[in-house]
Amino acid sequence: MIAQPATTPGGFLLVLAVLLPAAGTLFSFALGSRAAEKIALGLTPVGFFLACLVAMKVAAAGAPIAYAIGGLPPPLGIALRADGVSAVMMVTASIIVAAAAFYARAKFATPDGVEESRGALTFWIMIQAIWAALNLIFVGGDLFNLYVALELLTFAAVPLVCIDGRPETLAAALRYLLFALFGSVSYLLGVALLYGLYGTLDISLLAQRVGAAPMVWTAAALMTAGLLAKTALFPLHLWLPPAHANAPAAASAVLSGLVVKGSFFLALRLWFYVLPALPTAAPGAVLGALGALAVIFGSVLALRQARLKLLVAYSTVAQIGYLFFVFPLAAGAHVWSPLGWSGGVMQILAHAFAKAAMFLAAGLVAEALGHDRIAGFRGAARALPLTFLTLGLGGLSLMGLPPTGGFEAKWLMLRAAAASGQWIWSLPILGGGLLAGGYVYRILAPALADGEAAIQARPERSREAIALGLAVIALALAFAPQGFFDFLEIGRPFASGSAP
Amino acid sequence: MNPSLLAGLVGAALVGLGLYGLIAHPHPLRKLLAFNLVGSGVFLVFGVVARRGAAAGYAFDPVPQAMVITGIVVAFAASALAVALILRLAVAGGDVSLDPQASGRRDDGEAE
Amino acid sequence: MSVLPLLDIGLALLVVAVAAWTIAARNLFASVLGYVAYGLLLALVWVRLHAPDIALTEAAVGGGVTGVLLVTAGKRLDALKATRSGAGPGLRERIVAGALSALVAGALAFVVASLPTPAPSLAPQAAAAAAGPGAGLGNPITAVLISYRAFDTMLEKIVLLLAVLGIWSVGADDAWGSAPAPLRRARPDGAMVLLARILAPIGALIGVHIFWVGADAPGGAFQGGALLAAMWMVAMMARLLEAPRIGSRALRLALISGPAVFLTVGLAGNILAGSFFAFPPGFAKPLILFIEAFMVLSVAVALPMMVAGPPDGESKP
Amino acid sequence: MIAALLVATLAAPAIFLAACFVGKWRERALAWQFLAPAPGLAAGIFGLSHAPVAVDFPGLGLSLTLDPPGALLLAFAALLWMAVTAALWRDRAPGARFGISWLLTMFGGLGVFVAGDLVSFYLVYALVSLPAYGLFAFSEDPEKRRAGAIYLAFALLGEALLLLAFALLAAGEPHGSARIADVMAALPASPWRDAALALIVAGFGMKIGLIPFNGWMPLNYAAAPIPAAAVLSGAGVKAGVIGLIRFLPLGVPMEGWGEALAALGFLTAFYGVAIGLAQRTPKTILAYSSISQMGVIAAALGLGLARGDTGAAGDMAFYGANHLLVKSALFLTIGAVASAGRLSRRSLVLAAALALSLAGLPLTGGALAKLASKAQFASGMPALLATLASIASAMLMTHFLIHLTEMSGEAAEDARRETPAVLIRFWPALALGALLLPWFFADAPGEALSLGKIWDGFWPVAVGVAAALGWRRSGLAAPKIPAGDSIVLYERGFARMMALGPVFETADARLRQWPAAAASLLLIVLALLAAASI
Amino acid sequence: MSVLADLFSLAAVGAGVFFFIAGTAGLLRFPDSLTRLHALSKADNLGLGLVVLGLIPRAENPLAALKLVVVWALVLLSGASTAQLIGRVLRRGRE
Repeated sequence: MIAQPATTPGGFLLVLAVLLPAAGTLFSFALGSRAAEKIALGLTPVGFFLACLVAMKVAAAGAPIAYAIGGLPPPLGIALRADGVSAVMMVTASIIVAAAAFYARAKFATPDGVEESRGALTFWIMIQAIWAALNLIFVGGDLFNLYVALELLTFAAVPLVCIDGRPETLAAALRYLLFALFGSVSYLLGVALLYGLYGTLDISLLAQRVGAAPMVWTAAALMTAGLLAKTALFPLHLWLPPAHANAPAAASAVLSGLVVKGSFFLALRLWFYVLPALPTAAPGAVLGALGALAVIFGSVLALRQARLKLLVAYSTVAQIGYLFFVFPLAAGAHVWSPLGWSGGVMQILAHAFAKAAMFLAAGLVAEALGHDRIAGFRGAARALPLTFLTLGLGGLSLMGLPPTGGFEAKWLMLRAAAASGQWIWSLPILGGGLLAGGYVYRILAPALADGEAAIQARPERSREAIALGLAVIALALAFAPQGFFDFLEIGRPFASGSAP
Repeated sequence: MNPSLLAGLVGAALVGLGLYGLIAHPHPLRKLLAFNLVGSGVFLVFGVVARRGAAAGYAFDPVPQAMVITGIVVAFAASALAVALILRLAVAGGDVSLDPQASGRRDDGEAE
Repeated sequence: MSVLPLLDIGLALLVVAVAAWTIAARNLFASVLGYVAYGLLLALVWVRLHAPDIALTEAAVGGGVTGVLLVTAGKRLDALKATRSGAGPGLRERIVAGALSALVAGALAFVVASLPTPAPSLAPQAAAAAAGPGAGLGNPITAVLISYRAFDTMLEKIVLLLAVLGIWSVGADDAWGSAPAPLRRARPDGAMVLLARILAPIGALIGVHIFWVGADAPGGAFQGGALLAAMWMVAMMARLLEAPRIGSRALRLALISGPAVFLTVGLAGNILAGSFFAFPPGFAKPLILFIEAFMVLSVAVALPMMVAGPPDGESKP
Repeated sequence: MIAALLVATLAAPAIFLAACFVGKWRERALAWQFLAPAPGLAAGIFGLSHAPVAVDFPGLGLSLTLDPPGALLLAFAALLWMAVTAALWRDRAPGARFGISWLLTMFGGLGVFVAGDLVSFYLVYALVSLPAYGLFAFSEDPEKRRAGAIYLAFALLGEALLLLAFALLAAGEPHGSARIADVMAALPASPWRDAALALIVAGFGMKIGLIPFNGWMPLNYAAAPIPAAAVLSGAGVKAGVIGLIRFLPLGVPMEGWGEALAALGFLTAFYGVAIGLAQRTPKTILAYSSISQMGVIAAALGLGLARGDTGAAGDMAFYGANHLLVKSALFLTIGAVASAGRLSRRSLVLAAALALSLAGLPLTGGALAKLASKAQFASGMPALLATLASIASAMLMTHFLIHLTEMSGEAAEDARRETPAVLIRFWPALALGALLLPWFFADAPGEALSLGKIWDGFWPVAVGVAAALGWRRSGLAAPKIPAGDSIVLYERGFARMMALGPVFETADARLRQWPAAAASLLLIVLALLAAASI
Repeated sequence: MSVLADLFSLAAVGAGVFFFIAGTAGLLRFPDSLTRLHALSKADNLGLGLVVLGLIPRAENPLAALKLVVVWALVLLSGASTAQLIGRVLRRGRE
C-alpha cells in the first residue's frame, strides 16, 4: 500500500460535504420547521455539486483524496479519505436524499396557521442528519469516528420510522433502536480491541499493521456482527420489515435505499480496507452463506405479503443478501476480484435507486388508492401509469433483467463466481432472481389487468416523475462504461488495475 | 493479578451478564439496562487499553479515555430515546413487547 | 501495599455482583435501583484505572442523570399498571442465551488477557501535542476531545441534539410546542425544596468549576455540563423551576449553541490556522475555553430535556 | 451501408418505443410500428449475399453482427412482423398495453438475429420472451391467465439458466471480451465447457420446447389470439433456434454432446407428434407440430455438433426460416377457415400443401428445408429417424387438417374474431407466398426438382397421410391427454413448493423473535471467529 | 507531631469505619424500613464525618481540607433530605 499524504488538494471538500448538512441540521433546529424545509431543499443541489466535485477530484488525481482534520495526521488526528467508491456513494446519497426531500414536500409541509409542526421539523432535520452521517461514513478514515457517524445515522433514522406516532410504528422504532444499539456495542467492542492491539484506529495505518492473530479475528467478528445487525442481514432482520413498511414513503426510500447501505459500507471498509492482507476466505464464505439465506428467505417472504410496502420491505431483506456475495467474490488479489467488487458496488447502487423509486411509488399508490393491499390493485396501472411504470422498472432491476443496474450487478457477480470456481454462489443469485420475478409479477399482473381501480386522490405529476426518475437511473446504470468500473477501483487495496 | 487485568475481566463479565439480559429479558426497559451493562463493560475494555498504554510519565493513554467519554454520552442519549419510546408505547397501547407475535399484536398494520 | 489488591478484588466482585443483581432482579424497579448503585460503584473502578475524567463522567451520567431517567421511567411505567411485555423465553432458550453469552464473554476475557505487552500507546504524542502551541492544555484528554478528535466531539453533540428531537417527536401532534410534563406531578415536600435551594447553587458552582479546571486538570465541558444539568433537574423536581416550552427560541439556541459554535470556529480554523478545526497558535486555549463554555450550556440544557421527555399538552402555559 | 442498416434494425423499433412514452404520440407510434422492421428486412436481404459483418461500439460494450444464417432468419422474421402488424393495426386498433407488448416483442424478435455480444443478446432475448405475456395473458379467462403464468415461469427460468451460461462463457474468455464470436472461439478450451453447454441446451431448449420443457407452448398458442400466435410461433420461437446456432460450438466435433442433443431432438420430434395426435383443437395441434419441428432442428444441430460441421448452422437457419413462414401461415389459415365457414376445394388444397410442407411435401418450401437437413441426416440411423419424423409430421398435419375442417362453434367464432379481415382476404396470397418464398433463398433449388428427390419427398408424406386417414377410419380413439401434457406434473410440483411458503413464514416469525435474533447475532460472532481460526 | 497526627487519623478513621459497619449491619438486620433508615443515616453522618475528620490532618493544603468538609456537608444535606423524603413516603404508605 502506498503511503498517502495526510491532506491532498481538494481534501477540504470532504469536510464540507459532512459539515454542510450537519450545519443545516443545527440551523433548522434553531429556526423551526418552516425554515428547516427551505434549508434542506436548498442544500440538496449544493450537496450534489460537492459530491460531484469530489468525484471529479478523485478521477483527476486517479488516487484517493484525503484531509487530516485540524492539520493533525493520524494516528493522533482523524483523517477523511475519499476513494472511487466513496465518491460514487456520495453522489448516490445526494441524489436519493434530494429525490426523497422534494417528494416529501407534499406530506411534510408545515401547515398554514401553525408556527411549527412536529412531523415537519423531525423529517427535515433527520433527513439532513442522515445525509451528514452517510457522507461521513463514506469518507471517514477512523474507526471510532465512523462509530460516531453510525450512531448519528441510527439516531436520525429511528424517529423517521415512528414519525406518524401509531403504536405499531413506535414498536417498530423501539425494536430498531434497541437492536441497532446491540449492534453498536458489538462494533465498539471490536474497535476497543483493535486500538488495544495496534494503538491506532486509522484505516490505512491499521491495514499496514494487522496480522492474522486471534485477537484481530475477534475484533473483526464483533465489528462485523454489529454492522450486520444494523444492515439487517438475515437472520438479524427482525426490525427491518415493520420499520421500513410503516415509515412514510419518503423516509422508507431513504432508509431502504441508503441507511442500510451505510453500515454495509463499513463492513466493506473493514474487510477490504483494514483486513485485505489476511486470509479471509472462510469468514467470507460465512458472510456469503448468510447472504444466500437472506436472498432465499427474503424473496419467499416477499412473495407471501399481502401489502405492497411490506413486500417491498422484504424484498430489501433479499437484496441486502446479494450484497454479501461480494465478500467471497472480491476478496484477495485474484483476476476475478475486480469483477466481484464491481458487482457488489453495482448491486449497492442499483438497489439504492430501484428500491428508493419503488418505495416512493408505493407511497403514491397507497395515497391514490387509500390502501396498499395488492389484492385491490386490479386495473390500477391504467389509473396510475407512471407510478406502475416506476414499480415495473424497479422490479426489472430487482429481478436482474437487462437493461438495468440489477442485471449488471448479477452479471458481474456471476462472472466472478464462475471465474473463481465458486459456482455455488450462482445458485442463490439466480434463484433470487426467479423469486423476484414472482413477486414483481404479483404486483404488476393484477395492476395491468382489466378493471377499474377507485382512485381517491390523483398524485401530483411531479412526485410521480421523481420516483420515475430514480427508476430510470437504476436502468441507466446498465450502461455504465468501463471507465466507471475503473473509477471504482481507485484506492482499493490490492486493486489490480485491470477492472472487468 | 494487576488492576488492569482485573478490570478487563470485570469488563468481560459485565459484557456477558448484559448480553444475557439483552437476550432473555422480555421487558424493553430491562433490555435497556442490560444494554447499558454491556456498554459499560465495553468502556472498561477501553479503560484497560488506556491504562495499559501508560507511558512517558502519563498514567494512561488519553485517546481511549476520550473515546469512552464520547461513548458514555452517546449511550446516555440512546437510553433517553429508548425510554421515551417505551413510555410512549406504554401510554399508547399498554403493550411494550418487542415481539408482536408473542403478544398477539400484528406488526403489519395497514398503511396510512 | 497489600491491602490495595484485596480492595480491587473486593470492588470487582461487588461491581459484578450488583450487575448480576440488576439482571436477576424479579422486579423492574429493583433492577433500576440496582443499576443506579452499579453506576456509582463503576465510578470507583474508573478511579482505580487512573481515569478520573471518566470517573467524573460516569458518576454524573451513569449514576446521576441516567439514574433519574430510569427511576422516572420506572415510576411512570408503574403508574400505568396495564403494561404488558409478553412472556419471557423458556428455560431452554435461557440456557442457550446463557451459554452463548458466556462463550462470548469468555472469548473476550481471553483476548483482553492476551493483549500485547508493551501496549501500543499514543500517550507520549498526545501529551507532547497537548502542551504544544496548537492546544496549550494541561489535560491531554480535553486536548484529545476538543482538538485532535474534534470531529468526534462535535458530532457527538449533534447526536445529543438528535436524541432531544427524537424524544420530542414521539409526543402528540397537538402538544407540539408546549412544555414537557414535570418530573414530579405532586407538589414537592419541604425537604425536597430545601435540598434544591441549598444544593443547586453549590452544585452549579462546582459544575462551572469542573468545566473551568478541565483544561488542565480532570474535568471538562461534559462533566461540568452534566453536573449543571443535574442541579437543574433537582430544581425541577422541587418544582422551583419548570421545564421550558420546547418551542422556545431561547431553548433551541441554547441547545445548538455548543455544536454551532464548535462548527463555526472549526470552519474558521481553515482561514485562521490553515486547516479545519485547527486553532491558531497562541489563541488556542482561549478559543477552546470559548467553545467549551457553549458546550457546557448545551449539555446542561440537553440532558434535562432528555429526561423530561416529550412535550405534554397538559402543561401548556 | 450494412453497418447503418444493422444499427437501424435495432434503432427503428427503439425509436417507436421511445415515442410511446409521449402521450400524444403513442397512438400514432403504435399504428405505424409496422414500419419498424423495415430496416431489419433490408439488412437481412443485404446480409444474405455478403460476408459476415460485425459492428462494434466499444464505449457501450455493444456489438452487432450479421452472418448469412442470421440474415435469412432476420429477413423472414421482419417480413412476417411487418405483414401481421400492418394488418392488425389496419383492421383494429389494439390498446396501448397490447401495442407496447407487441412492439417490445418485435424489438427482441428482430434483435436476436443481429446481437453480437453476450449482454445485448441477453437483453433482446429477454425482450422476445417476457413482454409476450402481455399479448395474451391479460384476460378474465382463468385458462389464459394460467397459460400466462406458466409461460412467464418458463421464460424466467430459461433466462436464469442462460444468464449463468453466459457468465460461464464470459469467464472462459481469457481477454475479457464479451463478443459472441470471441467467447465461442474460447469455449472448446474453457474449463467450464460442459456446464456451459448443458445450460445453453437447457436454456434455449425451453424456448423451442424441447422435452421436458415443452409444456408451456401448447397452452401459450391456445391462449394467444391468432395474430399473436402467428408471430410467436413463427418469429418468436426462432430466437431459440438462432440461440442454439450461435451458442453451440459447431466448428469443433463434440461427440458426446452432439449425440445427446440429437437424441433429445429426435425424442422431442416424435413425442410432439404423439401427443399432438391426441389433441383436438387446431391451435394446440399446431403447437405440438412446432415442438416436433424444433426437435428436428435440435437433432440436426446435434449431429452437426457431433461432426464439427459448421454448415449445420446455415442449413438449420433455412429449415427454421421455412418453418417461420409456414407455421405463421398455418395459424392464419385457422382464421381464414373459420371465417369462410366451409373450405372451397382450392383452399383445401392450398391449406393441405401448407400443412404438409412441414413434412417436406415436394415442390413446397418444405421440400427445400428437408433437402437442407439432408447434410445432417445423410445416412444410417439419423436418416431413418428423419424419414420417420417426416412420416410422423405428415400424420400430425393430416390430423390438423381434419380438425381444421371440423372446427365449429365457439372456437371458430373466436378464430374469426381474432384474425384481421385483411389477412383473411389475402390469405391465399399469403399461403402461396409462404410456400414459394423459400425457393428464392435456397442454395440449389434446382436439386429439389429432380425426380429422385421428389420421390424421396413424396412417399413419406403419402405414408403419413394414409396412416392418419387409416387411423381415423379405424375409429380408434386417442387417449385423452391434456394440452401441455407434462405441465400438469410441474404444476403439481409447483403447488407442493408453494405449500412450503407457510413453513418459511413460520420460520421467519420465529427468527424475528427478539431472543432468537439476539442469539443469532452472538452466533454470527462465534461463527466468524471459528471460520477465521480454521 | 506526625506520629500524633497519624494516631489521630487512625483513631478517627477507625471510629468512622465502625459506624459504617454498624450502619450496614443495621441496614441488613433491622426489622422495618424506618429503623433501617435510622441505621443508614448514622453511617452517613457520623461515619463519614469521622473519616473526614481523620483525613483532615493528612490534607496537602487548607483548600483540600475545606473540600473534604464541604463533601461531608453535602452528604449530610442530601442524606438528611433523602431520609426525610423516604420517611414521608413510608408514612403515607402506612396511612
